[in-house]
Amino acid sequence: MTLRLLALVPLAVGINLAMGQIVSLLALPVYLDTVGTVLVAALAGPWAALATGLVSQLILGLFVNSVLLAFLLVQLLVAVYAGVMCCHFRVFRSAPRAGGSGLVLGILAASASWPISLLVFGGVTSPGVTLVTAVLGGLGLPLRWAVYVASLATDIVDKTATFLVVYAVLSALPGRLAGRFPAAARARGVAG
Amino acid sequence: MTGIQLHDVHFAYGARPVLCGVSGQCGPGEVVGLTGPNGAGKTTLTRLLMALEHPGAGRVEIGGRCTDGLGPADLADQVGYVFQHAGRQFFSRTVLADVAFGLRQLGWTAARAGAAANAALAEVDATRMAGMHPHDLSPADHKRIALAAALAVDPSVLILDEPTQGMDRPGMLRAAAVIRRRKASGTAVLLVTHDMAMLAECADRVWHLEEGHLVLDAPAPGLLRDPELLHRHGFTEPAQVAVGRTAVRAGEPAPIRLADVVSAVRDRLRSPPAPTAG
Amino acid sequence: MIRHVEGTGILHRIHPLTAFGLAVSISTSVFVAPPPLGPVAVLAGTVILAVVSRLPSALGRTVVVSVPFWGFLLLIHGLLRHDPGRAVVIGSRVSTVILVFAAVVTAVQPARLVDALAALRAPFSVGYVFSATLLVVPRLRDRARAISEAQQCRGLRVAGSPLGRIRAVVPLTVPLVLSALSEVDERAVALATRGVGGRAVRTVLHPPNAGGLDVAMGILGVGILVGSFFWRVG
Amino acid sequence: MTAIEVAGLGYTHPGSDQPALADLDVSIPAGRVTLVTGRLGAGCSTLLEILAGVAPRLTGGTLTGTVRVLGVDPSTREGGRTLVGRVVMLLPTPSSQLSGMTSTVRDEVAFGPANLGWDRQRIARVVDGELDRLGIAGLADRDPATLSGGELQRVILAGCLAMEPEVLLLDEPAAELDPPMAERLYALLPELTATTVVLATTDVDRASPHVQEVVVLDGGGVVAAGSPSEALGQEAVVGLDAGSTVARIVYEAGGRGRLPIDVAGVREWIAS
Repeated sequence: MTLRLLALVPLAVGINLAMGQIVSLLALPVYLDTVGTVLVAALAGPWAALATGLVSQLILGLFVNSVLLAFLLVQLLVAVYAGVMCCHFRVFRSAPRAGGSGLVLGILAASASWPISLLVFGGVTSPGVTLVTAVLGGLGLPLRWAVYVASLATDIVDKTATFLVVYAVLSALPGRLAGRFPAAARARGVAG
Repeated sequence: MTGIQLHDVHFAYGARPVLCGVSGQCGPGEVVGLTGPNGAGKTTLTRLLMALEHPGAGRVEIGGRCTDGLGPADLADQVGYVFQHAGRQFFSRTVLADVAFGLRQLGWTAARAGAAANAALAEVDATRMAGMHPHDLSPADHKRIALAAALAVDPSVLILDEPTQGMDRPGMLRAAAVIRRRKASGTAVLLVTHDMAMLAECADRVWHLEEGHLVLDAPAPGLLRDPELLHRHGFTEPAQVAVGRTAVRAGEPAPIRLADVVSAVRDRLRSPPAPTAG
Repeated sequence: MIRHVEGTGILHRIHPLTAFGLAVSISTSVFVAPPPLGPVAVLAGTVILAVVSRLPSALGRTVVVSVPFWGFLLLIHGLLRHDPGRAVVIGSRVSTVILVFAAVVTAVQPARLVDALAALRAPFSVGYVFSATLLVVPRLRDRARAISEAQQCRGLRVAGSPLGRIRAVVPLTVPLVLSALSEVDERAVALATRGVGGRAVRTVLHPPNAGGLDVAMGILGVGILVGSFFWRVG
Repeated sequence: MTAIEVAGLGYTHPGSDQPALADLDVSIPAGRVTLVTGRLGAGCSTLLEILAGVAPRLTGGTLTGTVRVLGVDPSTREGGRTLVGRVVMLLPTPSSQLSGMTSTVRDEVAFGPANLGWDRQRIARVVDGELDRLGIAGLADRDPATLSGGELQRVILAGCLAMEPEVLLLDEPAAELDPPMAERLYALLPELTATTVVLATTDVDRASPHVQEVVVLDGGGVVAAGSPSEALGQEAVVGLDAGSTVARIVYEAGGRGRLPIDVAGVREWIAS
């Protein structure tokens, strides 16, 4: 690991964890807690993104709420997906492309977290999602489908928003920083 | 009465008192320098003025309004605030767009906001930066751009937290000239600074805070000319005042502003005074 | 975030890695032990461990996090699916994991954990990323707050219509991310200049040592795991 | 004896098309305190980053010309490794230099020496020495994350000095300090007689009484070098509006030639 990657990973994790501050101030129904991971995928590639996802989830799990440790695999999935999409598909070339990739990731992430929420936590995750689950369950939907629908809805919105925020950051990247992260230009499809 | 008025303001973070009965006023066309050691309560006082905090007791009035029940966005059309870490507020791709952002938030049209932003950038001599990315600039230029953003609203009150930190002397003099012009057109300015040379350039009065108490509210020139008073409050005399003193006759008040010191020295070089006895 | 609290209890005195090993073993046992009695018993045991180790803040934290969780469990499984027993099983498992990790993280000072890892010849990057992150997270949270204040002073409104709030995302997030990224080089330079990346093997300043208490806690950890396994199969 | 020798140095930052330094020649004597100054953007910080070996190896950019620090080229991987711990740099922002890996000030100061692999007795000895020298022995058991900016900057400086570097590079070290604290930091520098100290700052009025040599940069090259009164008193330097306020006042008042840089100098100047 180079010193710059060593310095980048803690800051990216910090971004992941500080996003909660902003969305709760704005009372928006998203987490945006993978912005740092996706951003690192665009700036420094899949391996750095994987390290960011791993450290994020471990820190969250140890210092915030250890049930989040169960969702480690989902964070790693986000990192791998974002890394591959940035390296090979230039997903940050335009806003619709970024949003679309986020939407697909939302479906994947919801499908990956579904069995964990259901089997380990009996369908109870974050309060908002659980409320939707309870309402759907009350309407007669079987629990497993209620959990899936609720997490699908939130994950699609969240991951689409995440990719759009990263798109906004990359297109606002000043020349001084862009020159220091050559991979960013590739992810935006403007060079290389 | 507009400007800034503090009536026996108390504030505490939890059980720790930060401001203990601070009173004072800074009227239109007046520049007050706020000084004090780190932790004396300077930043807290500016946060109260911007309605980011509200006093535990007493009243804070700014631009003719009491801050009770108001939030920072409510004051944005009357009060311009430059934060100490000014570089952290920028997010646009150009300096011009970032300066115009605040104006657009106040509901100005794009054309009006653009014109005001351009005028404000010209006022701080930063027109050449209008098309640049704010994050490609130095911290000193961030201060300059943030000052332009605060001026663009044409506020009746300006609050500047360390506006010259990281600047070299030409930058400091440029900022001081902007503040003097705004003062002349009736703006009340609160200038939080450690920079004695900056106070010499543009402050009318100095408020000195120590451990939450306003221990000094004095005219700035008098303070700057009094080495003993400066020393008692932990200040060092700016070099220009010392030079000014050598240039004038004994008993005459020493010039304070750099330009006045220069002319005093020039006069002295032209017509050396007769040697004084003793 | 859970913060380390000074103390002299059992978990404070043992080797940091013994403490984490115990947490992993208890967390595994609560899923291995046969429901419904097994998880409840493990939870009860963990509460006793936290009380004996004098970690009231970890207990408090667990209660705060667990109460809404149990509420929803009882709503979904008790009221909607008429199976309150399942709610108790899932709730006990989750509360055990929350409590045991909260207890260990409260008792083990991060710097001690880093030293313990370094003494085992873990790469420098592991300890650094872990501790640098702990330092950076609260700072970036403070900065997010400072940025939101700065933008509000420029007239940005953070409450009101959904559209307005969505628009506010960019002026709040982009400065945060850009300021974090512009710190990358600074932090890398600071590391290089303080001797990271040289040829030497880093000296561990306070290598933690393991004693009799660690042996006892190790036996306890293995015992719980083995015991719950045989309870399940037998 | 020279510690640092730079010839024909050019450097361009990554993502920029303007060179920050162009055809710069300078030599810095060993064991003395040298002030590198100029207007903002003159390239003083960039020069320090190159001397420390972090530019371009770590931060990118392109470098031309030759650089020798303690006889070694810091821009090569091998040279950089040789200079680890021998050349140390203090940055303007204390918070981004904090390691985070320690829970006490004492251990934070020991961070650098520990990275050099010194034994624990030697580390304890130098750490105690530096805590005393910087007057922060009273903070030794505090958690560094709870310190103020000024306290923290002294802790980081102690950490740099504890590595017993041969070259100490200081980039605007007082940027976040209040004036009395800045004064104390500069006043400490002449005491570091075993070390070559290079201080880059625009805060010339406060720093210049404590330095022995001055190099003035402009437009990426050297405009003047010599003792403080020689270099800072040159008309060409004062005309740039870089350097001493006192000299600038006399210059604007019509003074020409060699200008005084302090108040005592002005008295003599007026008297003559």
